[in-house]
Amino acid sequence: MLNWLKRPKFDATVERREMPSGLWEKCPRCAQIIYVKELERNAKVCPKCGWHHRLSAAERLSLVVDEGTFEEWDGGMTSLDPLSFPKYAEKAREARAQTGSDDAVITGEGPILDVRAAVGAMDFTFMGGSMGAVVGERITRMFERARERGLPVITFSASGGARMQEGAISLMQLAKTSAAVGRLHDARLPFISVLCDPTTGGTTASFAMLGDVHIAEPGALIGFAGRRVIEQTINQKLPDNFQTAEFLQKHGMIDMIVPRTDLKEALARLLRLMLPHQPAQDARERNDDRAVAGR
Amino acid sequence: MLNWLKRPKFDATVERREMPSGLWEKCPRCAQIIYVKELERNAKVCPKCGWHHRLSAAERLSLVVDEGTFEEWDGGMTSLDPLSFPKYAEKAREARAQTGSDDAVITGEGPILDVRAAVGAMDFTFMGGSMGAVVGERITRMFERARERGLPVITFSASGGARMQEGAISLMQLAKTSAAVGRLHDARLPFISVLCDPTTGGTTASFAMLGDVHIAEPGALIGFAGRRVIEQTINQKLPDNFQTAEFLQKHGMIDMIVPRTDLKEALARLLRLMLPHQPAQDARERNDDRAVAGR
Amino acid sequence: MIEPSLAADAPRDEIERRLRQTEDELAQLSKISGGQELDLKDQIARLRARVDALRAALWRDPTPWQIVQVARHAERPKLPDYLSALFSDVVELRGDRLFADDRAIFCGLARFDGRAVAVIGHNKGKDTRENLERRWGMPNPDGYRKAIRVARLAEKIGVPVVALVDTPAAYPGIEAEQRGQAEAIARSILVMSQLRAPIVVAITGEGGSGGALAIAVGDRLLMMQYAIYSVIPPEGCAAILWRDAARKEEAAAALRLTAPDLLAAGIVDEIVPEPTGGAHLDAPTAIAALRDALRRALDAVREEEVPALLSERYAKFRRIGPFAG
Amino acid sequence: MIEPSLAADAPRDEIERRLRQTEDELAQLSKISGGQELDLKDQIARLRARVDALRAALWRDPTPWQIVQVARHAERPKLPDYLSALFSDVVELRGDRLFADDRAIFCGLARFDGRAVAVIGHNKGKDTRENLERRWGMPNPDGYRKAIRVARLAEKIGVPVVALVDTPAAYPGIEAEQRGQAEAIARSILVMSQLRAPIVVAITGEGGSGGALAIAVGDRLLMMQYAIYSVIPPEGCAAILWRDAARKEEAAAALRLTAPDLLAAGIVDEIVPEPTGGAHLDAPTAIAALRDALRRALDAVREEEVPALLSERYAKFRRIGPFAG
Ligand SMILES: [Zn+2]
Ligand SMILES: [Zn+2]
Repeated sequence: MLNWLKRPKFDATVERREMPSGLWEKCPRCAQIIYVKELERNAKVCPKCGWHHRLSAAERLSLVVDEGTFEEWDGGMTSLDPLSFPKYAEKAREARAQTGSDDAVITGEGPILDVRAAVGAMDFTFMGGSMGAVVGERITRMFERARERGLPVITFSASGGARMQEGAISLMQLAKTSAAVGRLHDARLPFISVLCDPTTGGTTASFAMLGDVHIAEPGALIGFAGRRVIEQTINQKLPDNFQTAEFLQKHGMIDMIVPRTDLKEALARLLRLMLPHQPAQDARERNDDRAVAGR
Repeated sequence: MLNWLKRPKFDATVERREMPSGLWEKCPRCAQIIYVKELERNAKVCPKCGWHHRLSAAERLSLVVDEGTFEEWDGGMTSLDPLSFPKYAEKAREARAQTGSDDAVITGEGPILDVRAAVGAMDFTFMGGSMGAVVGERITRMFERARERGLPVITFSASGGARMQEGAISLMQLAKTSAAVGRLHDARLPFISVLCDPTTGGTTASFAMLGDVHIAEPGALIGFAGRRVIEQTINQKLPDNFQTAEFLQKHGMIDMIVPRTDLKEALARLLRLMLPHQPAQDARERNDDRAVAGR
Repeated sequence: MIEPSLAADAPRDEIERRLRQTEDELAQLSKISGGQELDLKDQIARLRARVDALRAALWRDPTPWQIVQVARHAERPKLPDYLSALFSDVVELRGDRLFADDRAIFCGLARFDGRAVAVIGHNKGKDTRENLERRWGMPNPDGYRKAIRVARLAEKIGVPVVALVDTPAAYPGIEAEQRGQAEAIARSILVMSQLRAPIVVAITGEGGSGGALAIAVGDRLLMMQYAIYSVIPPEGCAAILWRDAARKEEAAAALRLTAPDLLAAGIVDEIVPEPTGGAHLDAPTAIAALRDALRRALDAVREEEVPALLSERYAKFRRIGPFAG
Repeated sequence: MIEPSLAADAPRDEIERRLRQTEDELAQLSKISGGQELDLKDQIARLRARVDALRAALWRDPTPWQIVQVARHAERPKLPDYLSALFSDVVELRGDRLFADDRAIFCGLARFDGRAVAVIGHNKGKDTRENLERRWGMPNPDGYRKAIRVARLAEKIGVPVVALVDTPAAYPGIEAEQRGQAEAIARSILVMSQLRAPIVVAITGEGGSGGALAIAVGDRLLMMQYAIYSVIPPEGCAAILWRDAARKEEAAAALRLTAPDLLAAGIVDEIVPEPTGGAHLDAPTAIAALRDALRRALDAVREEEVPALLSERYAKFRRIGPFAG
């Protein structure tokens, strides 16, 4: 029997970004030519080399949230240009047009194998997943609402850091989101942070590194300072595995590295363990549930 | 004007161990011959090389507690021999006779430059300052009583670790004393741990490493595992400064290294800072106090 | 005499060899008997009796040193055996969020009897590669700091901690001292003593000094019948006491490190029975006994309110330590 | 025109050189005047006017980039200057109790106006040796972890935290990444946001991104008039935006990193005035101004109950960040 998790379909309920045109695509890691439909069927994990291709926020949500159940929170928020920063308004407009998203994060509620959770997914394709006022506000509201409603939180980070174009305002989003995480912890609600490729800068230095459990995707780039800045500062080459998920795990920062195809099940298992009043469910029961509910 | 702190006298109110016979002594570090009275006048800091010679618990207390004010707690407790351990009863008897102490620690209350505090001083000359049931019980009672009376605690550790001859009972003293420290912290009372030469093994792995502030004497040996055990395990020589106070400070474990002659003043200053409802006192006032009180 | 060729003072490994041989014969015979319906009852009964007698011979009035050897036995069940047999839905949590992921201590979430718990345990290896990676189950400071982190998570989410203790000692290495081995052990002891979640500890093999105690402060302390718990390894004790590590048998006896000794001293709450000769001779039976004991202990501590739990936990350690005067 | 030989667009360092020269002359003249009772009043007044004019010239409508240069000025007052001038009974507390003592962050207890406070601050060096040891005030993870430890101590003993911010950035090094630079900054932000003690922060020089923010979450945020606070150094911003670090002046302007910008954005609560041209030209005046501001801020936050303090602290950061929709 095929495990449906190994063949996730993207959810039509969440707005979806088009794939690059054409039926074939070149894997940026192994350089093999892959049939795009095959890549999509495999949750965008390269069938040749296992490389986890980047996902949009919508794709991400469709992979983990039970089909057809995602309820978006705080949609329709878009960035202002509080500093009148050169070209920012234009760039943001373009990003909205290209991605079809309001900004670099989607937040909302959706069950994961029937466990209710607040979920936030960042989108690296939207201005490098940078965190400005909109991202900070949506993430913060998500933590606050989860706390009010007694929900656990899962974030999928994919971000180059704070959004330079909003200056110190973007820096303050680190404080805002981290403080909101602190309040969720106080309410004894679980927070699982999934660090996707790439998660760097201010995003890593705030909510993304404050989970009860840290999951990373294989090979994901995770770090604080940029590679080039470090090389310039210390004037030496960095090791190859530097700032990979595997490097961070060795250094105590990551609990598990989970292949994308196993992620949904891993999240549901963890959530059930961390919400001790949720009943345990073994895989067979879950499959039965799915068969009955037809989701 | 001579700073009286630089010329501390040992306090006659605390029972006092005799110096090795003779007027002259050889410094174990610089090998110079020192006039014993000079060494004593200098708080047993070698006037040639600065080496901090080991002190008995009584000498230690007389150096820091205001003269004539120390009130001992829980005196008269002596060790049983719960395991009927080979030669333990005999060794303990000898240690009591030689040191004139009940066991390897003295605890009690005594103001330090007029700041009330609970104070415990270990005695390395009593069976290597090892912590068995008596040491564990006295330390624990001291933390408990300090908590009841709202006093800060200062410990002076000098110990090879748990007392082997009491088997797992001595190991449990680590848990007992550490739990008592935890309760003092909960009561928001300060705990200053002064690590003296040597502090190793189970003593380091319990109350002595749980202070709000860690002070060490210069050059003091502080560590967990014994040098030889480490050398045998890793099969290599250890660096010279390994497990010195300076080494530990570099590695983040020690707040300050304070020469013995400055210790009393440093402790009083810290206590006043950490008991914010205690008034500040500058040095002049303190000297005036002393002059008036004649202590 | 079942085994006439075996001398009364035959060495341990010789008895063990024969025992295994007889067990193999017995297994083969039982298989043949079951498959082919032959009547081999008598022969099987004879072999079975021989097995029992050999085990008993192996284990007639064991000395403390023999118990030390069983506690350290290479084939004694280890953390992975308990994990797979006693727990389901095991999710390992790695890293101290400070410096490293110490492989000598396992931490995770799992289900015991279907209910969520946090598991913390020393993780000895099965082979040389694993033993090197895990330093023979001897933790570095990072290991205790990971344990503290996961214990605090258990506290947050409201699940009990199950700690499985099996370590020769805290790792005596340069880096361990550099990163504060003593501080990490002390901090772990303090945190566990105040953790607002139930903690059940089982010493399954070696309870080696501070390295064991760091994760052995809890509400119930179970101890496998042939586990040991000691302030110092017998070899180290002998070396200090008599300047002769070879007198480890004497030291093992002097240290009172067996389960009955520790029960008598009020340190251990319950002894978990092992099969004759030790858990390595019949792991499933030993593991099942631990399951029963853990179940009872967890049921008991889950019933209690946190403040009562904390007072009793404090009192438990508070009263250990006899003195005169 | 006081200084006819000085062109209107004379470079900064030329004006500074002349200013110092005139100041020296003035000092010498004043000394002579005082000692020998000569009437040099006119001459002194002339020199004094020239000094003021030079300063004003130096500081006529400074560009953001000029302010960046002042904020980074080698002779700008640094932590040790503030420590010795504003605090008494200073006791340094060292080490994170985990790995190291980061010299790029100072922590300690001290008295301000006679009352105990904890002090946390970036610690730039005065010379090459100090700068190497302190990584030019750029902290490693150990620095933030020390700050967390000392902040928790302040919380325990019930004294406010005074944080003095002056760092180019978190240190971009291999070891910093290995030991979790991101985790340490995030944790420090979280801890400070929930610390049950008042926190007053002053940005005295460079407020460099995450390395600054880690110790800049508090109840009051003061900012010296010519300090900067930015999400990225102008050079880095220019390199990313225009692939040309030389366009740092433009970037400095675009980033809105000056005190008035940050006051307008609701990030900074109060600007602490500096002498014309910057604190390095008259350190005592600058330090005295910070004393006044700190005093007012501490008096205000000490009055508040902890729960109110925490709600307001949360709300303060909560409201930063304008958006549409
Ligand atoms: Zn590929
Ligand atoms: Zn000497």
